[in-house]
Amino acid sequence: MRILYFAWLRQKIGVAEEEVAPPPEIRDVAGLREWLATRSAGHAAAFADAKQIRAAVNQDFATPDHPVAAGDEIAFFPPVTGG
Amino acid sequence: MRILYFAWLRQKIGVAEEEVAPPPEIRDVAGLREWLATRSAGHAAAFADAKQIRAAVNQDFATPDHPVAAGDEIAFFPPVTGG
Amino acid sequence: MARIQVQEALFDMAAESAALTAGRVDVGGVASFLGVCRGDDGLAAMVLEHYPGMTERALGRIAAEAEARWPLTGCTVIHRVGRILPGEPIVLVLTASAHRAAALESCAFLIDWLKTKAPFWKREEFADGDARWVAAKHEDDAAALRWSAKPE
Amino acid sequence: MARIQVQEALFDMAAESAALTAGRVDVGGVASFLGVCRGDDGLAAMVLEHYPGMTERALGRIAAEAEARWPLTGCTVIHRVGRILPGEPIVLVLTASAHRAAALESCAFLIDWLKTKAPFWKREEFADGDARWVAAKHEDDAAALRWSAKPE
Repeated sequence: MRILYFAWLRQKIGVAEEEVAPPPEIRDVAGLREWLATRSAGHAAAFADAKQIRAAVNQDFATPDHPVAAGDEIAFFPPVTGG
Repeated sequence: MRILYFAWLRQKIGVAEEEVAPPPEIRDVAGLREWLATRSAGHAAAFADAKQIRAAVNQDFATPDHPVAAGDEIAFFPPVTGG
Repeated sequence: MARIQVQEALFDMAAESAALTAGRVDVGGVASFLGVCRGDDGLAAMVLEHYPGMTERALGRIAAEAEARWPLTGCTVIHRVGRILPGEPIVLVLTASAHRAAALESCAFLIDWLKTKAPFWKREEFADGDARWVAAKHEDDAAALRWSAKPE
Repeated sequence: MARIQVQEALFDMAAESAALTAGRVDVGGVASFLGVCRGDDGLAAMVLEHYPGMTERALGRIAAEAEARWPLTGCTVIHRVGRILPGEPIVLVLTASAHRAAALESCAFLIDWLKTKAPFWKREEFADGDARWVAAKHEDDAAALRWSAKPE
């Protein structure tokens, strides 16, 4: 499972992407986010306020209950600010 | 009093402008329009349908009851179609 | 103060847009509308007549109304007259503001009002030699009326 | 099919607009919105980050939604990324249609949706060395929500 981070999540975590293999009980975006938060102090800081975090699964915006599976590309980022 | 005609009014009347001196009882745009209509067959044809005619007095749109006076520049034309 | 131009010549949209942002850093958005001559029904050319003097005055008033209703940093209206071929531009409206909503709304307002409140008349010339004056559209009056109340 | 570009380079607004009318006579209006970097509070530069791959996909979907809602003859969205200076353009949206209302409304729709549905993030860098990520605006969400129902 490929995880991408953007904007201040990337800065707090210190990497733009990482390969992870979460345990099988991690089945959705919210579960993955909570599991990732335990990986380092940087991860914990980045994921501290879930309300400020959006996600995409395979390059489509995804809600917290969206399923995740091995092979997916999953991105976490703040609310978008383009335009 | 300087009278200007535009678009199909100009074509029907055959001139783009003329100097006129209407009698003193002609006091507003509607009266002037009716008086001008008597000047020639072309004028009569141009002014036949009052609903299709708009006017300006001294380069501002004017309603039929707008006063007119010697020295004014008065224009008659169809509804505008710019843009 | 808006820039108002009535001219036969083509205009340079990019230069007009750039002029609204040149040398300043308070512009957040520039909205524009370019009206183009369609070639419906075998149209060969559109001939635009106007009322010199009143046209500039009317366009200036419409632009001043936009500037009173929205916080604009700049506003440009260029309307061509004379003979215009299908595919050629007829009118350009540009509005600049710190915020996009003001630019977008005032641009729509300007083109709607211009269609019903500026003394231009279009004559269509067709390939077969026919010609006719374009009739005013009820939908244009309706579009202009949308703006009769002040925006929220 | 809309033209979607994500690039660091500046773009040529007049060429993009001309491309929507070139060789055709069915376009009656081209609406555009140019988003420009403001220099508020001593801003030195805006740095735009995006999600390569998803960005183009998201912009393509937003443009397809506009094309489904309005009868457009063309649609172009160009969004810059990287370092952008005050006064420089950030984004260009162009829509072309036979009728002006479709062009104007779809242009406003595209910029509103783009602000809330495309993966871009802005970081502001200030002259004094400070830097901060721009927070999403509630007013942008409200603007995007305006379009959640189909237009009449």
